[in-house]
Amino acid sequence: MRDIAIVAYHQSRAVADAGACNEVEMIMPVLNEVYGQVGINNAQDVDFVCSGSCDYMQGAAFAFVAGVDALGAVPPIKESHVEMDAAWALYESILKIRMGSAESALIYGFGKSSPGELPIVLSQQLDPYYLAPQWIDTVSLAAMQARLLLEQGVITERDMAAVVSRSRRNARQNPNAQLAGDISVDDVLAEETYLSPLRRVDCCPVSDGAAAMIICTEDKAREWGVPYALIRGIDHRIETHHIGMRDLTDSASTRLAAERAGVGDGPVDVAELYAPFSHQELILARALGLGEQTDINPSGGVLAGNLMMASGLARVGEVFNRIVAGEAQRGVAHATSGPCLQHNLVTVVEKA
Amino acid sequence: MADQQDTITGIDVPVYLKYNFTAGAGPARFLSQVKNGKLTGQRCPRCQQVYIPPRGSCAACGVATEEELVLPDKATVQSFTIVSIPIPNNPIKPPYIIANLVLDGANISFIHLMSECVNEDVRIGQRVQAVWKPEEEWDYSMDNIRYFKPLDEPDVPVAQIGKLPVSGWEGMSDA
Amino acid sequence: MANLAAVVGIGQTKYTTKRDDVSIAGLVREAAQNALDDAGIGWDDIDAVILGKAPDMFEGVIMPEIYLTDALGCNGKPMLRVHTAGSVGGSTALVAASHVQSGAFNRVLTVAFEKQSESNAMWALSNPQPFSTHLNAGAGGYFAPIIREYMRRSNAPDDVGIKVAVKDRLHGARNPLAHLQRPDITMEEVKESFMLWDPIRFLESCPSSDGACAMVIANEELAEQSAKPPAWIRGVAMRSEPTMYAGREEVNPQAGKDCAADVYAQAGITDPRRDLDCAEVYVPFSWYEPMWLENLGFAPEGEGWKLTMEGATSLDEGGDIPWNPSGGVLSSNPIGASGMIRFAEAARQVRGDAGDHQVEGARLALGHAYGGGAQFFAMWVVGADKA
Amino acid sequence: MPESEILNQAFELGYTYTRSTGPVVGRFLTGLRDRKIVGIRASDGRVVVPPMEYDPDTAAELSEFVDVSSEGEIVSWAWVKHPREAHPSTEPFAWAMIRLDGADVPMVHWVQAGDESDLHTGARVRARWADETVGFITDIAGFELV
Repeated sequence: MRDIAIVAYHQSRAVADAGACNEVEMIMPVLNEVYGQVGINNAQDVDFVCSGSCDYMQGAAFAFVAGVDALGAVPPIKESHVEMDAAWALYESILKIRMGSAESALIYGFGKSSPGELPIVLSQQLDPYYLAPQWIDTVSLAAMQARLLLEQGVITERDMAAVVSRSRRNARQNPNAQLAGDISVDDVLAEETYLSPLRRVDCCPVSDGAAAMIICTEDKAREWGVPYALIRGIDHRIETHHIGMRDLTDSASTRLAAERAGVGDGPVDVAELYAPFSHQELILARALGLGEQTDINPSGGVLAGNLMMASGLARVGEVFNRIVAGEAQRGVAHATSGPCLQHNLVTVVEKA
Repeated sequence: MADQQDTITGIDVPVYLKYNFTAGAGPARFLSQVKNGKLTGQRCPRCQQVYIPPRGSCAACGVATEEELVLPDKATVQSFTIVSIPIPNNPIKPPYIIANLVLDGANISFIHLMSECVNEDVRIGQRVQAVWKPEEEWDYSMDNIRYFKPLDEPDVPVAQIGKLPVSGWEGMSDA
Repeated sequence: MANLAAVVGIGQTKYTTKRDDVSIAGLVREAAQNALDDAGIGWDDIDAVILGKAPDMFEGVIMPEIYLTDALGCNGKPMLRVHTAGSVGGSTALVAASHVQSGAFNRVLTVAFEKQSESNAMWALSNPQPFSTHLNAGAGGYFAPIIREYMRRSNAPDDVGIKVAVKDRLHGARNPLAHLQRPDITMEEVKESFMLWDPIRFLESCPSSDGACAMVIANEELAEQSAKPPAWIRGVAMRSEPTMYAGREEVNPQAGKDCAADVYAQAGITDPRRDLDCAEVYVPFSWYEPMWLENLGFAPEGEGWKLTMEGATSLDEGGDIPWNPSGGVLSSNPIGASGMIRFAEAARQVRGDAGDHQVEGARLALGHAYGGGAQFFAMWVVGADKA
Repeated sequence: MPESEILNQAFELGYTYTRSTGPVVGRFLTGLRDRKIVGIRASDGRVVVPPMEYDPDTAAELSEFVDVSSEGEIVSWAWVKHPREAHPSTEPFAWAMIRLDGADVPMVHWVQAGDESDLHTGARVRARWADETVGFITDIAGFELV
């Protein structure tokens, strides 16, 4: 299988409310950045474009159609869209390159979630007969998952607090982060619970923003003459939708995807995990088999800023950034979808 | 009690979500002007085409449209349909005419109502002008224009639709 | 360069106004199970599932793959959800094909569906947005002015749309799965039907249907072993352009022309009318047949309607290039599935498995889907032969 | 170019969906209307509540219904200090995973309790039926501590 090179990545700053900025206005500056990184003009200069978004973030059908307005798609381009996080748009784009119908691809994801009440909006992705009509928000589901882990002794509240503390600390070095600062484990533990057993700081913020990436064949990357990293493996798996049928203290689908993506084939220097709740990072680190030698979420992860529909792609982008900066040789990026980590995608990125 | 024994085969599920929409920067500048009764188009810096209502970018070029120009409220019918069914949540009574209209000086059409006309006489290339609501009812919306009505001007040849200058069709005929 | 792939199983539901006997899961499951049965395989034989549907607002279930995991036997497998507006059924098939053509998977299941009776498509497509004029009278309201412009340009007689409406319903009457069963339909009846969005009459419009369509796509080795003849995927293409931009050609969109040229080049087609045996083309309003005949290169610009009027696209009139032998979107329209139905029906033709609507001796067929304001296109060419 | 105003407008995206249930969901909801809770037996023998239509492991269609108790124990829970508008209770309450007696798999519903300290994993709860049951998941007007 052909290796795929990542040659460019950019994301907007994660903000709680992008204000007077619609989807196309959110996407264009991010695209311009990645065009600039490889020295191209617009989407005409890549062979394929794929995006990820969700209509319900902003409450209007066909959100992705606005995205096309950002591309300069005249003359027409080869373009597709997943109603998922853009990490899956990356997945689709990789298949396109591997089948030989494209040498390069632009991937972007965007979401303006601030107009809605995101945890309630996302309740409508649950079973439409049994759960969605109860309006069970995603934070509450995650809280029940956290309690299982705590009460079964898999993790402690101190472990969760340590995740939060590290995320905020790491985020100080991340200009795109929404939440950054010094908060000690004890500070975290001193905070009152919000949705017990979760504290507010255990939960990711809701952010507006977009992220974009350009990938291509290794030949094309050399032609463009830009630094690049290689995608050595990518796999995703989904689990049963019945929450009660899942072992919520583990992530079987992440474990399987990691195995298929070849996470264990070498040391992992850096990992960016899409863990919207602190305890989920602990589940994921275990499922991915990450140990002490791995720097987890050096960007601060999504606890520091969560670009809905782009955070999964952003994880890959963050790993890419570490590798081209020479800070890591090999990294793992993870993306998730659905309640309590139901669907997970794992990407292995290596130094070229 | 007969009902009680029936098996449930269907349910009504209300799914109502509340959003607080914020207009984008380009559209917001346009809407602020419409509130004052001014139709402000935005020009693409690359292809020079004028968009109204602007949506944030020139969709053809993928670049922001920042230069603004005030357009008259005269337009040309690019095409239209006579609709005989109601629009959900809209009080307009059918039949009504929804026309694709291009304002003078603009290069793209938008849809709006046409009225004060004989439906059978409406045609591609026809000249129309906005009929505004009373000023005190103006808001951040193209609905400030109640509808467009026919103008007593010669039709615009199809090849010229969407290419008229701000000075309009008569201005062009004079020239 | 791409690996060979073929359709080895097809399953559909009977299209109808409301499938009130199944859940959403039950609907997609039925098509998927039918496709597995047709392929002679079981759930364990599927490596990944690719799901497509139009906006989530139709059913009010956000990212429904999350809920449909178990209905499609996906626990522990990859599952991807495609959404490209009305073209989604076609795009989904293409994304599914790429799973195999890339060599990443041996055999995948792809499913597209819409359970439109759960809501009202007109509501979902015309939902008022703040600060916008709320004049969207559904898809018909959008396409009617474009059709009017086509009529002006081509000088086509007024009854071309009526003829297509009759022809596709007569085709649909040969297809037991078609929603509308109107073997007795007449030109007069269509002409007299209610003018919804002038010039579109009620009977010149597609119905609103519940339904799902599924296909199993396999690699060369597995396809060669399949019990029933495979439909080899000979070309795949998609194109997009913005919905609205200054100077956009709406009647004969460039994206459609480019997409067709791309897919024909891959399949070695130089004259589509001659080289193809039939086509399943997304025609939700009758006038889109002559418009797409031109856009897809079956007729010179301005002359598509002549093929229609000559009966060239009619199975019943022994036309040389039948369009929509299944009855098309005019006979069945579960929106999110409609594109995939076109792709699947093209495959049924070249497998020689289309029953009463079989085009005799069909060896090469086009599947076509479009979406949005006719700015998203997806097409494939399938053949009875590998090359 | 002038600065853009911030123009906000609230809107509601809403529809009352008409869902057909199919036999499995319909059976469960019919049970609720009759103030009974029914599960289904999965391929591995476990009793699943609410009943799934398809088995997660074998993908088989499931059809063996099993009556379960409307009483059970809390497997996990989350205390909602500040209920949201859409939530079923205006007072603080808990979402919970509840394993009903006779079932092997917990279902998610809500539990009414005066205070967070009243609840604990393993606590016994029973369904509180709505005054009028119509065949909807909210026919269980939450669970209460036994």
